[in-house]
Amino acid sequence: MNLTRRGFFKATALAFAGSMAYELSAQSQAFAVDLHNGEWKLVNTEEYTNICCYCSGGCGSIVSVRDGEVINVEGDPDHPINEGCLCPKGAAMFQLRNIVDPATNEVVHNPERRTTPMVRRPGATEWEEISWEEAIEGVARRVKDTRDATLIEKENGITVNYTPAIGSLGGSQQNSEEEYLILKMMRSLGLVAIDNQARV
Amino acid sequence: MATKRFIKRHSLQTRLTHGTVVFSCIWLMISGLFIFVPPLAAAAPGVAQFMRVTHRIVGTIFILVPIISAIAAPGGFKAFLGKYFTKWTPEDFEFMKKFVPYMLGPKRVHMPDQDEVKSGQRVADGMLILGGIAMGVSGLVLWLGTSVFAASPGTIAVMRFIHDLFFMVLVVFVAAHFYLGSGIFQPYRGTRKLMFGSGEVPESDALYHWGFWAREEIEKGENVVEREV
Amino acid sequence: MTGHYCDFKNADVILTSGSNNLENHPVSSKWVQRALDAGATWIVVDPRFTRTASQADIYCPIRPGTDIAFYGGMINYIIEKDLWQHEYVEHYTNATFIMDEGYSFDPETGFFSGWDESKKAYDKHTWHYQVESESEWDTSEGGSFAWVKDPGVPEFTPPKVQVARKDPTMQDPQCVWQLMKKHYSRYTIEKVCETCGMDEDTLIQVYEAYASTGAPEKAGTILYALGQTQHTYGTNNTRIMTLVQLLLGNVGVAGGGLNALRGEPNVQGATDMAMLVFDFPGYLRWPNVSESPNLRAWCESQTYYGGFYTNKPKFMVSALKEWFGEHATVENDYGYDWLPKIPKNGGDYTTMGTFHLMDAGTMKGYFAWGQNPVVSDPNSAFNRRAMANLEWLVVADWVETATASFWRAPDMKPEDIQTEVYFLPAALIYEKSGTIANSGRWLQWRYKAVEPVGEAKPDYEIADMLWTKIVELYKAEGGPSAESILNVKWDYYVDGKIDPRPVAWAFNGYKVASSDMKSAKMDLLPAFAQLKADGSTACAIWIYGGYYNNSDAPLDPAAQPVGRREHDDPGELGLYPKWAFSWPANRRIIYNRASADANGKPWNPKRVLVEWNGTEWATRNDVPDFVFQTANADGTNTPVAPNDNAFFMKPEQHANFISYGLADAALPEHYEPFESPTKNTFNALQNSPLMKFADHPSAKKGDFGEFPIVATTYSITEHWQTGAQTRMCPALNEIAPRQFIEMSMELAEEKGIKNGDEVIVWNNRGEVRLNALVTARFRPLTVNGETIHQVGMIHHWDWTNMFSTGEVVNDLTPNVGDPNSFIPEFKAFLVDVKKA
Amino acid sequence: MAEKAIMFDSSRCSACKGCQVACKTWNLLPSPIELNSQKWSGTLQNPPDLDENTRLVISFDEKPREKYGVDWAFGRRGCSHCTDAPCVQVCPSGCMHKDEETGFVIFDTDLCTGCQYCHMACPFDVPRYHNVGLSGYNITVNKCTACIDRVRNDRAPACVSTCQPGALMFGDRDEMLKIAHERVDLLKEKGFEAARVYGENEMGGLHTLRVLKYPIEQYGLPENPQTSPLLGAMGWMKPILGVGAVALVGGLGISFLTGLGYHRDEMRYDEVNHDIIDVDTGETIRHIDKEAGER
Repeated sequence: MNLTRRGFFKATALAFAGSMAYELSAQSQAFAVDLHNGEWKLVNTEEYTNICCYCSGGCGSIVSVRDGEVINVEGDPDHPINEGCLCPKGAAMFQLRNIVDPATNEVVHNPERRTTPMVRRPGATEWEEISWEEAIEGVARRVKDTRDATLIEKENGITVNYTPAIGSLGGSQQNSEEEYLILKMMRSLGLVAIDNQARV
Repeated sequence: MATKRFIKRHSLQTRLTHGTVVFSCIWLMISGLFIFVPPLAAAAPGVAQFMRVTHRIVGTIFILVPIISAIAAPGGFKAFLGKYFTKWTPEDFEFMKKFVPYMLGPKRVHMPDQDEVKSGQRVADGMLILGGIAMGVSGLVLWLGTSVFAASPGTIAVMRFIHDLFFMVLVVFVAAHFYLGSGIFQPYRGTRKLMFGSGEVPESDALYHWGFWAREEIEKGENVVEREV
Repeated sequence: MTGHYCDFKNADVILTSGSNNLENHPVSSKWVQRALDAGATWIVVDPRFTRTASQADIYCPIRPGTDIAFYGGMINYIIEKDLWQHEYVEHYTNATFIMDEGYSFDPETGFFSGWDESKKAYDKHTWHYQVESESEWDTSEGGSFAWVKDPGVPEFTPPKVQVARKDPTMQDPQCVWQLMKKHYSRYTIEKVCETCGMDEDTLIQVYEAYASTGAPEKAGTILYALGQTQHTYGTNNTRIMTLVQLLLGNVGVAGGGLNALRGEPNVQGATDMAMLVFDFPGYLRWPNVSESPNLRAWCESQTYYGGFYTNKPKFMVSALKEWFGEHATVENDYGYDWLPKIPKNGGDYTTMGTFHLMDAGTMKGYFAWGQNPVVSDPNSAFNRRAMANLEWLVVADWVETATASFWRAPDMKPEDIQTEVYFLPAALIYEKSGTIANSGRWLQWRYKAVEPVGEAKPDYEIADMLWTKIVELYKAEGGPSAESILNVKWDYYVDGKIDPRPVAWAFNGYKVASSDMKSAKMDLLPAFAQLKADGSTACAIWIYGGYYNNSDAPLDPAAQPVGRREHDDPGELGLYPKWAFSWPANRRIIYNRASADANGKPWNPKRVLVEWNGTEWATRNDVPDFVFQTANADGTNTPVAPNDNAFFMKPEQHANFISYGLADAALPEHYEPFESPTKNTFNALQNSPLMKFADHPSAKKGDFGEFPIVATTYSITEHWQTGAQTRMCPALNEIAPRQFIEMSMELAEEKGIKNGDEVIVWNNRGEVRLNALVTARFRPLTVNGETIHQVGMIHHWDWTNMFSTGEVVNDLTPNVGDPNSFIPEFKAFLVDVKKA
Repeated sequence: MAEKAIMFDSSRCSACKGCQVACKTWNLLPSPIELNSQKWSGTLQNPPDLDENTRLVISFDEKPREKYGVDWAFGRRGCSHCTDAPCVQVCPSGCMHKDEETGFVIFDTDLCTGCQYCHMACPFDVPRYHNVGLSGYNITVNKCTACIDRVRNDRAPACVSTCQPGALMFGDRDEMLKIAHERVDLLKEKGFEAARVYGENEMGGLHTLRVLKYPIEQYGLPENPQTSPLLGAMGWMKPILGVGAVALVGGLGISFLTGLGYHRDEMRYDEVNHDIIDVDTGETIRHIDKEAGER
């Protein structure tokens, strides 16, 4: 490989990315980010390349990980499109997961993020946290009941197999594989109303 | 056994006020020194931080106590001002003229009679008071101007200059004041007790230091106490 | 995008219009600056003076929604001043083609020929060419189309090959060139300025600068985004830019093209993957009741008589084979009938329509996958109320979006809303792996770096859990057309766990007989050329063919074309052919045949994409996007000498000026926005005759008398879309803490508004409170003799989020749209403003 | 390592503020998180200025053009890394210091005493402080360090690394200066008359060079940056204090010595006869002649 890293990167091995990505086990969530201990912030980190989640520029990023936690996210200097640069949104990708609490100056998981399945029951004023099993069972039941009640199998002699009663929106944030799986699931259920962010 | 006469010179409130100011002033000087003299702070950064915090607390005491004291005893404060802002007598001028020779030869040089506050005292204490006010005001601006409100960098620089300058002025006058007031200077032995003691001055010392005032007080008699010694 | 981001550096003139590319596609700044360093000229046309405009050589203001007038004037100017690229137009476009005798456009009525008032639609038979001759496909053994007769290929009657009548002199009054020339002769400088609002000097300066790229060696690129598309005639906005680019010979060359800067990280992927009502993965058409009720009809209606799309049956059969696996056989039409067919009113199922369906009670369940329509869609207040009719809603996202919490919007009463809402926490981009497609069609791999926080899961896992549960329910309970579900192939597992890599194999395509997903032994196809219509190959999306084709290491994306990280740059054009993979077939600049003249000699020797050396296409810096050689039976190749078929995705293999492809116009024609401050002076119709959803009661059209200010909406560089994703980042809230409305000093003075004041903006659909940002970057424009004020609002806020909240600006935008793309008209509408 | 510089070319800056964010994320500087507590400037310049956790702010200034648009000047507010850095000169604790290798002005939080003298000294109004409050406890300075940790590990500062349009560059100062002058020449050719390099000689030469596209006023930069002359007083004040203190102690010492062995007879005052009497001998030392006006 003709890797021209312009001398920017010293320590860590990008070659990890290919194989390591699938072998990560859940590790300690402890944060070991301390700028004042005099140690190089990225010491002993593994690097994984990623692609930005904002506009469609496809800018490359490098996620530095230590002990199973993200230490830093910044532009991939080898990436031919962005050459290591990131716009303000891209430069803030670290904060999607971790932020610095101004009260304590400690790095914590972003508190705005929701990481537990929830349901809001009809007429309720609040969410209620549930397990994945409950969530999946609840949704699957709803989907089946609605589909079974509304599926049009034939129209004017043509096999149409569609339901007008369920819609599925979105997919521009997902990876292509996820988009395909969502599409495949939804179309197989007979959905016509499939759309994504292409218009907004 | 004999009885001696003493003249009451400083009330308890005055003595307490003075004492507080003395201690806060000393503390302010020491803690300020940690900023003023870099190697001190560099040698002990943790101590420097502690000093900075105490500088503010003690600074508050330094400013507030005299003000409270003045408010608590408006009459005394008025009298106090009267003693300092008074017409200079020929003896006052003579005192000032003879001061340095006297300091270097108290056995040879004899000073003229003085009122309750010597002219030299008026100058020295005046400088202390002026310095105190300058330090208080500039210190407050430096403090609040960087925390409560945002003073312009120009203002801050001026205030800092004032704070530094009057620190130097105070060093000189505090040292002199201490030299005399604590009685290290031999003819002033015993004056320590005026502020850090009973507040009373023995008749003999009073006659030496403040002749006019001592005789006036003895003639009036109301501030004179007799005590067995 | 026909090109890609790095290619901007090759341009001689860059025209940004309908985009704020520095702010919303910041990486473009790198490549635009490189072009400027090399001496390029940059033009920005925008209603307001943006940060992008601040860097440009020429800035030209424009009234929102008048781009067709602007570009129509440019076409007229180019033709009048003879600045078009003659050889390019004559050889590679349909300018010489002769249109049906009945084709016409009448400015007196505003209609093209074929309008059917009763059907409210065009009968488009006059929008086709006159046919000179017809012939059949050669399906005999050894013929080009012998595969049609192969066993396993679904039966269908191949289309007739049509050869159009042409006039190489382009003098025939019914030839495309003459019709187009006549059509745009009405777009004079004066008229354009009256409609668009800029002054004539500026407009001429822009036209002159951009038309300079008509010189054969010059390249001009147009960067556009939602500013062009979000109109009731948005598709025609993009078409007219294509027309300009074709006239100037700018399509297919390095530094040229028509570059849609797409706004979402994988919206290209979502579009490729056909997450759209009418589409099938790979830009095929989803089966629908009118054209394609069965597979035979699909093949007959979709297969082109010429060009590359003669291959469509191969793509479709391979996709069905992937969809249904072993259940797909030629006998059962490869499972075609199990797929849903789009009904006649398919447009009603696009996003805006789905809210109408909720309002009507038809739609009962709804999924939002990382999308936040309650904030991002027009007439949001109506949408929120419509959603209250849903029985259930599922939102998969990182945060509690406004869509997830529509029931507790400030104007909603949760107690009265019976919708059951599920929130499923999703993994972040670096908490999972997979493919992402950028605007330049580059497919790149994302590597998982960490485990998701808490119980969050990748969307692929969520989809798998849900599908598995649904299949379980149908197995246990049955249900209508249960076989549509039970016959679906869903085996994307590695070591028993759902995994994106098997899906990537499916994207790339593989030989069915010699592959086994379960054991990860795959016979991946080198490219989509190997796809077959006989059921022997499976491929979920033909355009991704070749992107993940290394059968030696199917589990290692780094060993695949998608994972390449090399910097080779043949021709020094920034093509980077060995970095990742660009669909189709790793082409970086599509239509690249047009980068060389009729003899295959590049227009510009410094910007060589492909070159014919007299015997073969020896220089191929980019992968040729045309037939450059044919394979012989003995495994050798025969070079194909240069011909005029530069656009082989079209049946006639020529680029189209006049086209039958769109529903509402054969040539882009100016119409006014749904809500406009003035009268259309170009033709008798005020609005596009096919404007969608204008009659729905929720649209509540406002008129100029009541709402005298033109409004537009947009993004700023510091936030993104509905803000759910950026307002969760404290650093971004800090650099852009407040929602604002930008207005001119003149308007602010008229309304007594000072910078920073809270103002109320309202129209028939809603009312929002924002802070005013008063600036000379906005100026009133003179339109048809009247002073028109404009305001602009950013739309990144709503009532949710623990760090920063605001109001939903899309409460104001009209839920009307384009008849082709069904995109809403966010960019031009009417409001009034007052101090709060 | 040769002397380094960050070069900011305002004519290439698109004011996206990516640099501001990169600075925050790399240096783990927090942003306000309390609901809607962020300060808003009323313009695109946010936060309005540098603050305790903000080392870098892109400034915005617009001057209406005659026809359409504005002269929109994007500036870069942050440490200039002066060669003659007054903050270093006034820092009492050695906290603020120069990185000898690169010329950048950096600080050691552990040494900061919170005196805030560096802010008073800075002609660019740059240093800001944590924990500024009435207590004054643990005030520590914050300002741009040119990401010295990155520089020492062969990376450009975070702001430079992230800059998409290439408005920020990093390298040897000589090289940066050369590029800056080339850019100015180009801008002048394009008709930007006021274009200039800022930082070549100011304060002995800055290590953040700037290419200004529009007149300097639009960038809020001082034409001729100078530290307050009052701060120069520090130079002479301390020696004077030192000398004065020694002289004073010496003088008082001599005074003390001359006073050693001083003795004074005890006196009393006879208020009836107005005589001052030696207590031990009973002799009248002096008579106060009240009639003569003596007191």
